[in-house]
Amino acid sequence: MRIEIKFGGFGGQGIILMGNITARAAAIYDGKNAVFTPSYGPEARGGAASSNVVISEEEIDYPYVTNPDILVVMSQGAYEKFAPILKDDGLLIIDEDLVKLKNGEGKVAKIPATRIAEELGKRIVANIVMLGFFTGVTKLISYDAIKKAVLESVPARFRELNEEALEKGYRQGIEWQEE
Amino acid sequence: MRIEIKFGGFGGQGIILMGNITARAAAIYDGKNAVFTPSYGPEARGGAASSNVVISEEEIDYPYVTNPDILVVMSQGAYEKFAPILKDDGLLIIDEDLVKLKNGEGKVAKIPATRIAEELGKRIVANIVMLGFFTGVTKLISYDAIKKAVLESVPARFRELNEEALEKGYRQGIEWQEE
Amino acid sequence: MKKQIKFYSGNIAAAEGALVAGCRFFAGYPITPSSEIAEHMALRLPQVGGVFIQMEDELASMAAILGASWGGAKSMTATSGPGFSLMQENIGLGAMTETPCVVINVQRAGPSTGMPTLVGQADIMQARWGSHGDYEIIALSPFSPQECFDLTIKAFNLAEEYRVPVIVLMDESVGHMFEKVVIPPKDKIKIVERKKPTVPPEKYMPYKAEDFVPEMACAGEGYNVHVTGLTHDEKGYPQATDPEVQDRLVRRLCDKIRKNEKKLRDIEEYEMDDAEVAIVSFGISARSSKAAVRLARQRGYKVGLIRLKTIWPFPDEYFEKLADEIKKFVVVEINYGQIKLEVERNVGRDKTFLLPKMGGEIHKPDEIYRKIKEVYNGN
Amino acid sequence: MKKQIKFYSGNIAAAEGALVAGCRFFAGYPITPSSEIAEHMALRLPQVGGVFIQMEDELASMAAILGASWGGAKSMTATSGPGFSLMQENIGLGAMTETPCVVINVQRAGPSTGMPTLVGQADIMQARWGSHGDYEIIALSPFSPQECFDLTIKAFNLAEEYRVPVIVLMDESVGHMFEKVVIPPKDKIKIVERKKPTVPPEKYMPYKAEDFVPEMACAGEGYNVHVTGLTHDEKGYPQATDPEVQDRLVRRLCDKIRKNEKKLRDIEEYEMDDAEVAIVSFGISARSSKAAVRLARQRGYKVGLIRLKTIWPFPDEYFEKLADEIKKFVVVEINYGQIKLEVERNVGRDKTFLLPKMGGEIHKPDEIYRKIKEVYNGN
Amino acid sequence: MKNNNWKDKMKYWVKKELKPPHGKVYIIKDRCKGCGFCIEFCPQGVLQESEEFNAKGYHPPKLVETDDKKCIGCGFCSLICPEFAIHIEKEEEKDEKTD
Amino acid sequence: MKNNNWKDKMKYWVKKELKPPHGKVYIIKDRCKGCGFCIEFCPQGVLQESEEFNAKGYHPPKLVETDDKKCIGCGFCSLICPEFAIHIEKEEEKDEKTD
Amino acid sequence: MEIEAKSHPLDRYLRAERIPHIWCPGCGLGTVLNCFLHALEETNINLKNLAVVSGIGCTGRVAGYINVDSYHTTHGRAIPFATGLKLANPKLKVVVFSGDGDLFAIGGNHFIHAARRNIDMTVICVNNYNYGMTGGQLGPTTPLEARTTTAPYGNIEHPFNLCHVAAASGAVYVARWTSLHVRRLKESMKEALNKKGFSFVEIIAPCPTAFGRRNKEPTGLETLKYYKEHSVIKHGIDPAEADIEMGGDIIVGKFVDIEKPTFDEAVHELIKKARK
Amino acid sequence: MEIEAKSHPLDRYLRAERIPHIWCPGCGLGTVLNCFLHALEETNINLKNLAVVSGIGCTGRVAGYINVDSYHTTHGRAIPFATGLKLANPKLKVVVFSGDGDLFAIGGNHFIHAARRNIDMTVICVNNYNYGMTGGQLGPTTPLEARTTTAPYGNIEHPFNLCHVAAASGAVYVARWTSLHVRRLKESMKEALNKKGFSFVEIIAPCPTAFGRRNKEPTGLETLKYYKEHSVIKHGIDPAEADIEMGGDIIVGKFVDIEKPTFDEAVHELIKKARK
Ligand SMILES: Cc1ncc(C[n+]2csc(CCOP(=O)(O)OP(=O)(O)O)c2C)c(N)n1
Ligand SMILES: Cc1ncc(C[n+]2csc(CCOP(=O)(O)OP(=O)(O)O)c2C)c(N)n1
Ligand code: SF4
Ligand code: SF4
Ligand code: SF4
Ligand code: SF4
Ligand code: SF4
Ligand code: SF4
Ligand SMILES: [Mg+2]
Ligand SMILES: [Mg+2]
Repeated sequence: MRIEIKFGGFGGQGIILMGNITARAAAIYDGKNAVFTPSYGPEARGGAASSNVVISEEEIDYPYVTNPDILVVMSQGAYEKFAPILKDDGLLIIDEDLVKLKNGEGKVAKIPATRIAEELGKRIVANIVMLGFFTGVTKLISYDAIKKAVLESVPARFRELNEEALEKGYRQGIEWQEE
Repeated sequence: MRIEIKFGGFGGQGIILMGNITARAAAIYDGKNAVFTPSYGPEARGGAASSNVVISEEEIDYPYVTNPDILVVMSQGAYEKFAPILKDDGLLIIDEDLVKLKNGEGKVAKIPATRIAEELGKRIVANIVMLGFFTGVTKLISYDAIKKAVLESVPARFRELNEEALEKGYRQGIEWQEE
Repeated sequence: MKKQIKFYSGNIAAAEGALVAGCRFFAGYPITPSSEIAEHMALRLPQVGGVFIQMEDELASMAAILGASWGGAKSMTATSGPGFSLMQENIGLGAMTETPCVVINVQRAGPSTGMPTLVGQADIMQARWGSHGDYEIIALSPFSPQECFDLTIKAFNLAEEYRVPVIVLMDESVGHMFEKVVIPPKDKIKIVERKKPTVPPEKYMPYKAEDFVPEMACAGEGYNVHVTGLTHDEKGYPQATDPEVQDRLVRRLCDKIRKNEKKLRDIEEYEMDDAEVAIVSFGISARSSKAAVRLARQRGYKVGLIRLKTIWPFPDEYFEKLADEIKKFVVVEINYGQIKLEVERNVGRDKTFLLPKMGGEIHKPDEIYRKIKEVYNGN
Repeated sequence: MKKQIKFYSGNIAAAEGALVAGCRFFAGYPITPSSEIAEHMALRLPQVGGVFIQMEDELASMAAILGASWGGAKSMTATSGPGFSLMQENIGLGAMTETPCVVINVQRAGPSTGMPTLVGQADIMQARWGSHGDYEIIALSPFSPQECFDLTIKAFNLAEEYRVPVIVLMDESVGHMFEKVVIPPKDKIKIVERKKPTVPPEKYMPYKAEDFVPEMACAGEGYNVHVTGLTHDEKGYPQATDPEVQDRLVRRLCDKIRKNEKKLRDIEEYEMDDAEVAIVSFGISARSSKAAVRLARQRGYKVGLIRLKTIWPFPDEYFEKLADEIKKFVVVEINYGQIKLEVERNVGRDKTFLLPKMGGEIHKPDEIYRKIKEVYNGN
Repeated sequence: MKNNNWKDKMKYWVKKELKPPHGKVYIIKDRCKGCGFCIEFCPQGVLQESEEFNAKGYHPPKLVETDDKKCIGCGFCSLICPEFAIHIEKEEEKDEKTD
Repeated sequence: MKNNNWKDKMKYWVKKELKPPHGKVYIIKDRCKGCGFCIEFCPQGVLQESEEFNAKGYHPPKLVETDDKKCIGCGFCSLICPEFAIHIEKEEEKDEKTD
Repeated sequence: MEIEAKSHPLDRYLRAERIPHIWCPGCGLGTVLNCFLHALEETNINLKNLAVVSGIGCTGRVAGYINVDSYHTTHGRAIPFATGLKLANPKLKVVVFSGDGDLFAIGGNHFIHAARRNIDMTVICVNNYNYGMTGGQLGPTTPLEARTTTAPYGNIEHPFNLCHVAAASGAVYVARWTSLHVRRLKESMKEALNKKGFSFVEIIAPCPTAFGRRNKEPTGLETLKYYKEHSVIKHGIDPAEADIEMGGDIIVGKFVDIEKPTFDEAVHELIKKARK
Repeated sequence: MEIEAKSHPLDRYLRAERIPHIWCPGCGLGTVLNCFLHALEETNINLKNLAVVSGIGCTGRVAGYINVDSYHTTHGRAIPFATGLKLANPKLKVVVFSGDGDLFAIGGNHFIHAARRNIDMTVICVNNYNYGMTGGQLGPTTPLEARTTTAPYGNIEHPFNLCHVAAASGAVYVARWTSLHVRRLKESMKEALNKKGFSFVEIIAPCPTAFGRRNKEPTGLETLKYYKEHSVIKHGIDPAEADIEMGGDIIVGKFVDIEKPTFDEAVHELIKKARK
């Protein structure tokens, strides 16, 4: 089955990296087919950022995300921009401190990813916390795979921190699942 | 009838101007159709020069000279290069001091144009002497027409000299004709 | 005022035509065999109050004539193959920003430096496709000094009417050949001026077009126009991430030429009334072709000549219709088959024959006549 | 050594392909959406002993890779539309002097600056006709990061084999998309090296070719070669006023590609066995097209896909033959009809349908499917 | 008209003043991108980052004290702000909003 | 070999000589385009225009006197000739044609 | 208390509907534009006759924000475009506003030739040491050893000293400031605008997003602090002595201010003669 | 008696079958080529490793006459072509031989950038004040007031001072001679050939056909006489002071001779580092 995932937030949050890691984990370590496409504005200046991942057991022809099955947002702007294209029965994942839900959504999973990251001492690993959460919640990707993909994306000296961030997020994801 | 004329010599003799004047005289002052095409080498550096004129009462389609009816040459090089393409019954006009004929030619008209020009005090009007001669010999163009065309091509202060040169040549041409 | 008769080369005639059309700015860079145009403009423009500037290269020349056009002047440049290649990016900018201007390409034999002083006709496709992206230009091809004069005037008129770069595709032979040129009295020459906005600045939409072509406000006229090579909306502002804006813009840019093909069509038909075989040609090649048709007619061949004066937009419809009447088409051109591809597209490959020349010389009427015979007799 | 699996964008994959093919010189100028290629080469080339240089513009980049090729290196540049326009003159020099090199054009939406970060496929015709004069190049079009890797290697091989600039016509979508890329073991990858002269310098004729492609002696090898963009004889010397030399040279330059079309042909046929309607597409558009074919097949339409991997030389003969079997051709491309013109030339206008996009987005499979239905049902 | 007044004022600032003047600080909060230039380089240290977020998620500047007499109206903040988010009115002039 | 000899000679000329040397003048007549550079700038006035025409129609230079001892073999003519039409051999060296 | 405002006195010089601009937080470009608009305020230029021409780049977007006739051309070609504009319409005041890459990499030739000809225009170059728009590649002004996306091992190319090149090419007015020197910059811009002939103002400005963050100045503020510590004003020195090095002082000031006949004057003189 | 000869000792450096060359009687190009070949004679460069690159123009034809690997490229692009050649094959000695128009009009940008980067090559520019090949148009070095086919009323553009531009761009060796200074020119060429980095030699030379005859020097000889009277040797002066004016003195000499790391060295250094 073809699964479409969209990540959204603003520049500096590492949104592009989230898409890249997710798709790489699926493709390289889980042996599925996966395509990642970053979203480019007129120029790569600050502002809104988003990235797209398609995962499938079959060949992926059309590579873009048009109606995401899963929408992961880390800013109010991204939420407002992309929520309308989320599939009717799609899953919304948000950083609960950064996004205020507007109208009755369907399935929603929340985590204070940025706050958790700050607690870990590095605000910039919020995206990794979120990736862990996403993995736990959706089970789309094996934990092993995402972990490998995360670790090879970060400089050696930040490996431990990132692993912790990922795990924290992942555990909350599992919990959410079990709820 | 279509008449093809080729002028040949070396750079600095005013060969290009001869073609231009001849064709202009025919076209503007004699009311015929005429095309003039200069001949360009790989670059416009010294060396051989030639120019081509086609005159006709009818429309002229193909503008180049391939088999001249009349060949006017002012250098040995030009003579050797172009004599082979002169029509079988074509007319050859030469500066007799500068061109040594090789094998039995057909119709030939000779004039010591450069010597005459030197006698007039300006070697560079040799081409105009030759044009006068050409006019007298061939009667292709009216004297009036060639005179107008010559005079509008030269700076005011050289008008008289050029008129004299033209006339000298022309008279010899008429004489040649009468012989 | 009455008509004058001059003895001009094609290059001089084109320059004089430009002056008559109202050209008051020329920026160029010398290149054989077009340099006489620049030289003549350097002499003549100041006499009529215009500006001549020799730029540092052809990129600059092309950019400068676009600037001058927005400064309110009718502007032009002239070049040959290598320079034409260098102009392509800014021809694209001209098409995108809808800047009226005229580019003369006196074609020599290529590719690359090739034969600088000798004839070629191999920049035909480049004139249409040389810049990146989808766009359309107009290209005209004169076959005599007289037509160099006439079609250069027409080029300026079309540039203003359609707000598009117009290419005059001359060739070395036509450019360097001298012939009689009749200059009609001024009042007999049609001159087109660009459409100016009729609304006040607040209401003006620089890229909104009723009938394909928007009105044009130049610098200093108080309209505070923004002009960009980015995809832009009707206000002229960049909208470089909106595919709908792109769709509307690019379609209009192309369609303003494509949909007006019939109006832009300019074809001379010679002995076509009962023709079974048609020669298709243009520029200097059409002169040889005409001579060949005369020859062939004398010998009883039902042959005619279709001479393209407007090369782009290509008259697809015209050829499509003709395909029913004419048995065979022989394309005579000084290249390895360019217009031939266009003809083929319209009349079919089996009906299309090519008599190419790689450049450096023009066809002799004889060669064409032989080809006619061969094609006519069906082998 | 065994195969590796990487997760690369098309741009990175192309750069890695170049390195595997033996590219040891890259000169470029940044431009979206191709810059990652330059950036990756800047990082990687020094690691394999190659030279990266960022030049002052695209004119310089193109000239530099020609120079490097004569210096003995396999060389490459990468750009997008505006830069590609600027390279045209020196692509012509490359064709004329038969200099092996690779130019990647990651197409964005044009014309002019257009939409710098978004997809287009409108430089197809430019790739063939962008420089003045008659010449031929080879152009390949990958539709996935894997193919960016594979076809870049192939591009280098063809450049060396045919001594011609080879264009890799990517598009922004393929360039920026990340996907699995399999890097085969080294010994499984075919690498072609240029043919070197086998005779001593006195006997060497640098532009004499037995079989279309002459042997190539580079600088410092003792052959004292003269290389010129002027029309030249077999010795390599300028003969810029001899139409016969021109004829021989230009015919060979063109025919070495044209006459090898069949060898150069590279087409993927998908579901074509019993197809009545064929989609013709390439690059990213072919991915949407493939999805559409799947959709249509599920609903019983006998539709197939012809995906062009080699775009130039165009497979005329292939289409001409197919025209007897296939009822209708639908060309799906992100431009206003370019490959469509080529298809039309071969199969006829009545059989050719176009589903264009002006750029900034790719076709949705749905749209294509609707077009298939429409064409299939005959309106 | 208003704008012209403002223009005159600008010219006025350029002149050297004898007694320390005062300035009134205007801020267009939603334009601010939080670069901190105005805060860092105000010669009087008049400005500081506010806690509030603007629509873009940045903290626009605010006055350090509610008493804004410390601002000498030098206009530096107004000149350096990359976002046209801050401007000044001289106190001596009669109070007049610029918008 | 011959060429190498010639090369050695060139190097030798560059050195300052103590006693005035002599030079032998070689002219390739048909290469000359009659620019007159060698004639005008020969420090010894050794050369003059000949009356004869060469194949191209120019007058190549010749020595002023049949006695060519006036030439000091300075090599200036050989360096300035645009046509590679003139070159020099030093007299002291054993006479050896260069072609 | 600060007063909340909705608009800015300079808004009338801006295409206000296009604000906020695209530039990053901490980018120097907004400051430079701000100074330019202030300079316009304070000169007597009739805005109707002002035309701004830009090439492509972050700086190149300036043309799109100023509410006058403005032209956003192709990369590197702002100057020849502006040359045509000015020569076709001599009453225009023409300002070229563009980046170091646009004006001195791809556009370098046009710059030196326009300076040579002394075309009457003002060229304002924002030098942020790199190509901001395309994501931070090496540029002709990138200091030695600096890191960029295309110089991952550190830059090995000697950079241009733009003011020196301008002076050697023939510019009649040459000045350099940083984007911290807002007052002097504004004054310099006024001088340049009032100067007849080819005037050139270089502004060293932060590009935190593409350059700063790879070179230990991740915010514009840090870069401005660097300017504060390292700028040295030296009016009138030979610009040859104002090279810029990583970690070194930045010499700023007005280096050239001379008189020379302009091309524009000469050409209109010539026309007068030819028409007689 | 003069001795009639059939060949010339330098013939082995020439593609002798292509002599006579295309240049006009009295043209300075033959002299410059002659000096260059003499310079080659006197240096120890292995001809196998010498490559000569030209652009388009009369001067550009030089590449076609020297019997080494030689490249006649497109107009203006000799320098970037040579850059690729040199970087791909570091053992080559690369010489660019071209005209003032080719190197400084259309090719100006490449010149200043190669000088800036200090690419290891020798650039020899024959400055004949105009475009000879295309028939005598204005060039970037045409003196003010001179007449050319595109300046029929006299030139109004300030010319470049090529040596000044070269120095400002970063060249490590800069010298100027006329084609009359054959000995000094030859020595200068030798110095330039032996110099590591971007070296530049400008030669003022007559073009009687296209320039001289429109400017009262209808023969090369007359131009050479002018040089004789008006050349002033000033080694080591600031090239800024060596402007050229119609009818004025021509300042010649060696102006710059400095040391600076070359791009080539740096890039191969970098490769070594990266490979570790
Ligand atoms: C012909 C061409 N080549 C390359 C580009 C891509 N490009 C756009 S802006 C730019 C560089 C901008 O640098 P700079 O002028 O310094 O401006 P900045 O963004 O730093 O202000 C480049 C290379 C282009 N648009 N056109
Ligand atoms: C792109 C391009 N533009 C123009 C030309 C025409 N062209 C050939 S040589 C030349 C100028 C030569 O001048 P210069 O370099 O000074 O050489 P010279 O002939 O004076 O030695 C020009 C403009 C060309 N070949 N290519
Ligand atoms: S005007 Fe001057 S003192 Fe007042 S806040 Fe601004 S910078 Fe500070
Ligand atoms: S300078 Fe402007 S953008 Fe920066 S913090 Fe102050 S108000 Fe905000
Ligand atoms: S070598 Fe010297 S002295 Fe002898 S002829 Fe030549 S220039 Fe005169
Ligand atoms: S310098 Fe050479 S070409 Fe000139 S006159 Fe002397 S021998 Fe003849
Ligand atoms: S990338 Fe750099 S120059 Fe461009 S807007 Fe951002 S900070 Fe400014
Ligand atoms: S035109 Fe001038 S530069 Fe060219 S060969 Fe003749 S004299 Fe020399
Ligand atoms: Mg920059
Ligand atoms: Mg020159």
